[in-house]
Amino acid sequence: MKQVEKMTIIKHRCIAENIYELTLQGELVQSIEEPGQFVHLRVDNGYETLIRRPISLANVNKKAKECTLIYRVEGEGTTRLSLKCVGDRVDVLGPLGHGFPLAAASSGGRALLVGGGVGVPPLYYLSKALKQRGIQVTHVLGFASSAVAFYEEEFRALGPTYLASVDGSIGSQGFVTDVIRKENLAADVIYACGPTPMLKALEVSCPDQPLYLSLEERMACGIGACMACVCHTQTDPEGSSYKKICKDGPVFKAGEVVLG
Amino acid sequence: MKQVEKMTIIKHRCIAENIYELTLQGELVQSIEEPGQFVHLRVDNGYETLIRRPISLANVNKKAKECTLIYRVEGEGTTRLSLKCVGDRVDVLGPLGHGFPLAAASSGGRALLVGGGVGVPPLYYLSKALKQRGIQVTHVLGFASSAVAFYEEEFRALGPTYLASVDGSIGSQGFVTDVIRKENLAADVIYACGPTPMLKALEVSCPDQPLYLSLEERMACGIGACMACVCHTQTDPEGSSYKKICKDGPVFKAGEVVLG
Amino acid sequence: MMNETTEVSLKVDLPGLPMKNPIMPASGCFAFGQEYADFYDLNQLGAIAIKAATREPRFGNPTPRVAETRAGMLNAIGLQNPGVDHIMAHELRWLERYETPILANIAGSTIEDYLYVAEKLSQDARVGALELNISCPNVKEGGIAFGTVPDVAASLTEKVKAVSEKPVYVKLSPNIADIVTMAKAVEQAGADGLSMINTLLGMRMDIKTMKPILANKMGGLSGPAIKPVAIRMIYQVSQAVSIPIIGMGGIQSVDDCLEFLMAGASAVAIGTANFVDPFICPKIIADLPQRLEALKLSTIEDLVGRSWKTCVTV
Amino acid sequence: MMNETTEVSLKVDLPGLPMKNPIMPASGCFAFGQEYADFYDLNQLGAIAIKAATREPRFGNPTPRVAETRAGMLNAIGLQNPGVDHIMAHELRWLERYETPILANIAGSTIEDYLYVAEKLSQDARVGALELNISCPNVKEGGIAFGTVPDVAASLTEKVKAVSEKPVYVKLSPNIADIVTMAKAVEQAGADGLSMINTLLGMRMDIKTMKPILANKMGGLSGPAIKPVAIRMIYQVSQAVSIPIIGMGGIQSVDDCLEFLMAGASAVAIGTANFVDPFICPKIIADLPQRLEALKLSTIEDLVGRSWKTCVTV
Ligand SMILES: Cc1cc2nc3c(=O)[nH]c(=O)nc-3n(C[C@H](O)[C@H](O)[C@H](O)COP(=O)(O)OP(=O)(O)OC[C@H]3O[C@@H](n4cnc5c(N)ncnc54)[C@H](O)[C@@H]3O)c2cc1C
Ligand SMILES: Cc1cc2nc3c(=O)[nH]c(=O)nc-3n(C[C@H](O)[C@H](O)[C@H](O)COP(=O)(O)OP(=O)(O)OC[C@H]3O[C@@H](n4cnc5c(N)ncnc54)[C@H](O)[C@@H]3O)c2cc1C
Ligand SMILES: Cc1cc2nc3c(=O)[nH]c(=O)nc-3n(C[C@H](O)[C@H](O)[C@H](O)COP(=O)(O)O)c2cc1C
Ligand SMILES: Cc1cc2nc3c(=O)[nH]c(=O)nc-3n(C[C@H](O)[C@H](O)[C@H](O)COP(=O)(O)O)c2cc1C
Ligand code: FES
Ligand code: FES
Repeated sequence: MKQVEKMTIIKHRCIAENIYELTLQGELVQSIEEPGQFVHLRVDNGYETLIRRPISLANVNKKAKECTLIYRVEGEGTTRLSLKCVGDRVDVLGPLGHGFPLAAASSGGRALLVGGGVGVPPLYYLSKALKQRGIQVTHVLGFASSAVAFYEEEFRALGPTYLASVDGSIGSQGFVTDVIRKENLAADVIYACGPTPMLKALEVSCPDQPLYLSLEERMACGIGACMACVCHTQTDPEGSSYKKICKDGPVFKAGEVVLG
Repeated sequence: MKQVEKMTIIKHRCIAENIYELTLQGELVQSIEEPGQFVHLRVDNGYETLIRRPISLANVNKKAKECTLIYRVEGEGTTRLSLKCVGDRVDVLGPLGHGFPLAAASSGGRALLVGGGVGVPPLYYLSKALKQRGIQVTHVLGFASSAVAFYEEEFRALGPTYLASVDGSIGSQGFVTDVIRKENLAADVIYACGPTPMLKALEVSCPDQPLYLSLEERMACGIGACMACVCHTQTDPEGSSYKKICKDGPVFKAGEVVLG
Repeated sequence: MMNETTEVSLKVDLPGLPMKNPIMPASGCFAFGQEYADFYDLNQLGAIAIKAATREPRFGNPTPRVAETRAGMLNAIGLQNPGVDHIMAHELRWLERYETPILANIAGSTIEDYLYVAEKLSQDARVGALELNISCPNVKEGGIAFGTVPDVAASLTEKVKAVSEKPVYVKLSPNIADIVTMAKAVEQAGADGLSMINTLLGMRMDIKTMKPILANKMGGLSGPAIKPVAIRMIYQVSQAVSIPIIGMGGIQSVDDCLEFLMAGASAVAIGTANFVDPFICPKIIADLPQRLEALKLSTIEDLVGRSWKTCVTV
Repeated sequence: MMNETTEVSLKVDLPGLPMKNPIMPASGCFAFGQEYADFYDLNQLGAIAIKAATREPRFGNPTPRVAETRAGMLNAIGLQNPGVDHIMAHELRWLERYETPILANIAGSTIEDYLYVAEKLSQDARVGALELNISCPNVKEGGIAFGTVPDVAASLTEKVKAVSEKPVYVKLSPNIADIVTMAKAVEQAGADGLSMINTLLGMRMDIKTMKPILANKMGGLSGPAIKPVAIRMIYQVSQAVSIPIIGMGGIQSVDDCLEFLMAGASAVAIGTANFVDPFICPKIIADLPQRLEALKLSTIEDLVGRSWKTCVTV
């Protein structure tokens, strides 16, 4: 059940240039169903940031009632969020949306997790959940540069991890799809989250495996009521059928919806 | 010279029902010229309380670079202000306006200070300044009830102090003018700050002594640029001549301007 | 003075909408209720204004469709909805489980579309009244003209009234110089009530790309930023017409709601605030009784238009 | 691409106003400069728009004249000013010590008043250009009509142009359905530039007294709340006219200022923000060069209308 809760900040630190890791504690954690879901944060009670901000769950510890978010400071909302301290409370609406289907990979099978930039965080929670189910995980993570890269060690602890960066300052120079091609990475299922061009490239270059993509769009309600975040379906790309990224997604099977 | 400074809160406490005493420290204190001046506070950087709030100086300690304000929680701005803690900073514009003319009372003379509600605070600074100049001070302070009364002891330490309250729960029941009449309080000069009806009553009931009144009006700029806070002059009550309360006042000699 | 023992009553009786309290979610900000039913019992609401229905299903505008502004937001949804037939077969069907009266918002690009949708929906027993959206700034095919030219709005109102079996509220656009003339024109044309205000037409640039943030470029401004405009228009219009007004525009708290009633609204709708706090409607409903008591009033009616009504002893 | 060694230039050359940067305080929010001269050297400003001048001295409206709203404020000053003669004899005299070009805002209740003030001020060597305030919502004698009817505004503009020896900017009201028609009408009538936007007409109730806060009841809404409306109108108008626009409405930061330029303004004016931070104008001026550099632009002109201009290589 989604709910609204003032969660308590129990850890908050900068882990790369403009990238923050935020751990929140509260009852809401119990309702989290699967990796790929997100929460919708009200940064403060002010009117500068009137609407909520969607941030993916990067890690969940139900026993401790903790969840971790990893976010990049983009604009006013995330800037204000980054100034919050341990002990402060954050108004959280969640958990929201449908995440990555764990069942798409069967035990003993191989999953490839492909992330770009701040699309990387939900893959960490996903990777942990897959591994727990006995699935072999391989990660391909793309960053703009080494300065903004994060969680390399954490991912390595779960499975083989390849890095790519636009400027070559970390991992191989190029895009995640270059790495997949070069390393000839195969898998029974691919899960991806990152910028739309990356998702599109994956759709084209990996047509054979089941592929799940987590999408982003500017949101208002986050729960399916305002119609801010819709996308066309691939069966009716010009028509009136649609999916809501906040409610039907953010994760869709490749081929289901039109990428923006 | 008026200036803008982020002053540091060094003391902040509730001294009566919804009444707070706030002590700020900063360089700006050096520029304060006289009792009756006020500062214009930006409660926070938010857009809830876009414009500044005018609050009188209730006490000034130049050596310690401290000034004290006493305010009542009225609406959103003062509510937010009341939540600030020691160590927090407040954006202050000031000192502003022209205060009570100390020279209107000569050494050895008698001054009567009449205050009502949150008009009382500036009289404390005034009383201290007068006393320092060798003037005998008598105070008549009106409050709605004992619950919202404050600084009785502080005033008594400076001179005879009479209290009046609307409900009789502290001092005599009635208005400050009743007290003045009943106690036959005379003085060489009267200084007053409080609600307009009180100031009007004083103007009528004390026509013989020099009387100085501190006025209030909703303000925007606080420095004389926006024309929000003007009042008519008594010589031209319907005409175009005017005084700005923020810049020409807030203290005026009785008979100078039309009370709103 | 109110009798000390009188119970405060929140009831508001509007044409077609017998409301147990003056609070309803605003059209387009609550879809057809299902999402909010996850949070609370919709029977708590005074009424529900459902998302605009059009003749055909509409996908609406490309994304991004929303952008944040100071104390407000812009939207350019473009009236996305599954079409009137689907709404009647599914959304209204689902809403049957609640007793809350329904205000059905309707939109169209042509007069024929409006009439088609109005006639159909007004025949639906589950609909209490129609809300004619003549003001959506995001419909390019001519919607804006309905909302800014009194004659055009009046003629549309008259035609809709002729085919409707239910009371008709006309939802006014604030993007206009003289709201009073518009309001009087639609009243004269037979409107049973007014809804005001819809969004103000606005825009934001993305500082990095140097282009508009919204794919549609312009969008409707809603939220606390527009409240003063809404209050002003309701104050003006409520003194000039005798039909009731459903007030909206930036309501975020019970005090905002009181301001609208004092200005002259008979009930209020809450839009953007639902996105900020899904519980906002029941919260405001819960806050109302004590605020009325504090003002020594016993009914909502006592508050309506208090800012301009010559004082009555209560 | 900008040459790495090129210096960023903030200069903007507008009719009658050779500005060293695109920033000026907005009329009515800076009086005649004296109060702000206590804080900084007014020569830093691109220009100064002075408070509206009328033929006779005006006291303006009763108080309270201001009220706060979410991300905005309402004012109903009522064009208080000492009259054109006093302004020329004293305020402009005082301003002589600065080189900053002066935009003289003029207002009136009748056409004759406007012409009288326009002729006088335009002959004053210290005035760079006139700004015709046709939109002040607080002047009841008819001011509003000038601002909402294109023909009336055009005819006034034409007459003012005929008596003025200086360029004339017309300051447009946002309380209108079709700003483009209005802008084109005054352009055709000879306006040398536009100032937009003036305030939106709004209102607030006092929850305790249940009455309007402002003595004048209604007032003009300014501040961040109205920025999206201003940006939208400037975006629309700048594509439809060829005269320059001085943009304003809610600017509080250098980024807000960039948004206005991208929308199509050639320079900007800052109003309400002066009350929040007396140093806001020089602060924004100081912030501009690095923001331009970050966008890889070397002149203000490069930015003007970037949101709609078909991309030019710079
Ligand atoms: C389902 C989902 C999950 C996300 N998960 C993460 C995550 O784990 N880590 C992370 O760093 N970022 C994530 N994002 C992106 C994140 O929401 C935006 O970066 C953030 O909202 C920007 O807010 P701001 O206040 O800093 O920027 P502003 O520019 O001030 O934001 C203004 C408005 O635009 C919206 N907005 C701006 N950029 C984006 C964007 N890229 N996507 C969606 N809305 C945007 C904001 O939500 C807000 O409504 C996610 C987005 C979605 C939709
Ligand atoms: C020169 C001067 C000195 C003052 N000194 C004191 C003092 O020492 N102690 C004290 O408690 N109060 C004082 N006041 C009154 C104080 O400014 C208001 O109570 C305060 O601004 C209310 O702000 P708010 O945000 O709580 O209320 P809100 O209602 O949220 O304020 C909204 C707006 O209205 C203005 N406003 C509301 N009430 C008043 C009022 N009574 N007078 C002026 N503006 C008002 C606010 O400044 C703000 O712009 C003084 C006022 C003036 C003009
Ligand atoms: C996302 C969104 C969608 C809207 N859709 C509609 C609509 O379909 N029909 C309509 O009449 N008004 C629509 N509106 C306008 C609202 O009903 C309301 O009039 C406006 O938002 C002002 O109220 P608020 O400030 O409380 O949001 C929409 C508003 C928003 C924010
Ligand atoms: C207190 C106040 C007084 C104003 N007086 C005038 C005026 O005399 N003439 C005029 O053309 N505009 C006047 N304006 C409008 C401003 O010049 C400006 O157009 C408007 O406030 C929007 O800008 P802002 O949001 O930056 O304040 C006034 C605005 C305020 C807030
Ligand atoms: S954000 Fe409202 S429907 Fe998705
Ligand atoms: S508050 Fe602006 S002139 Fe006094």
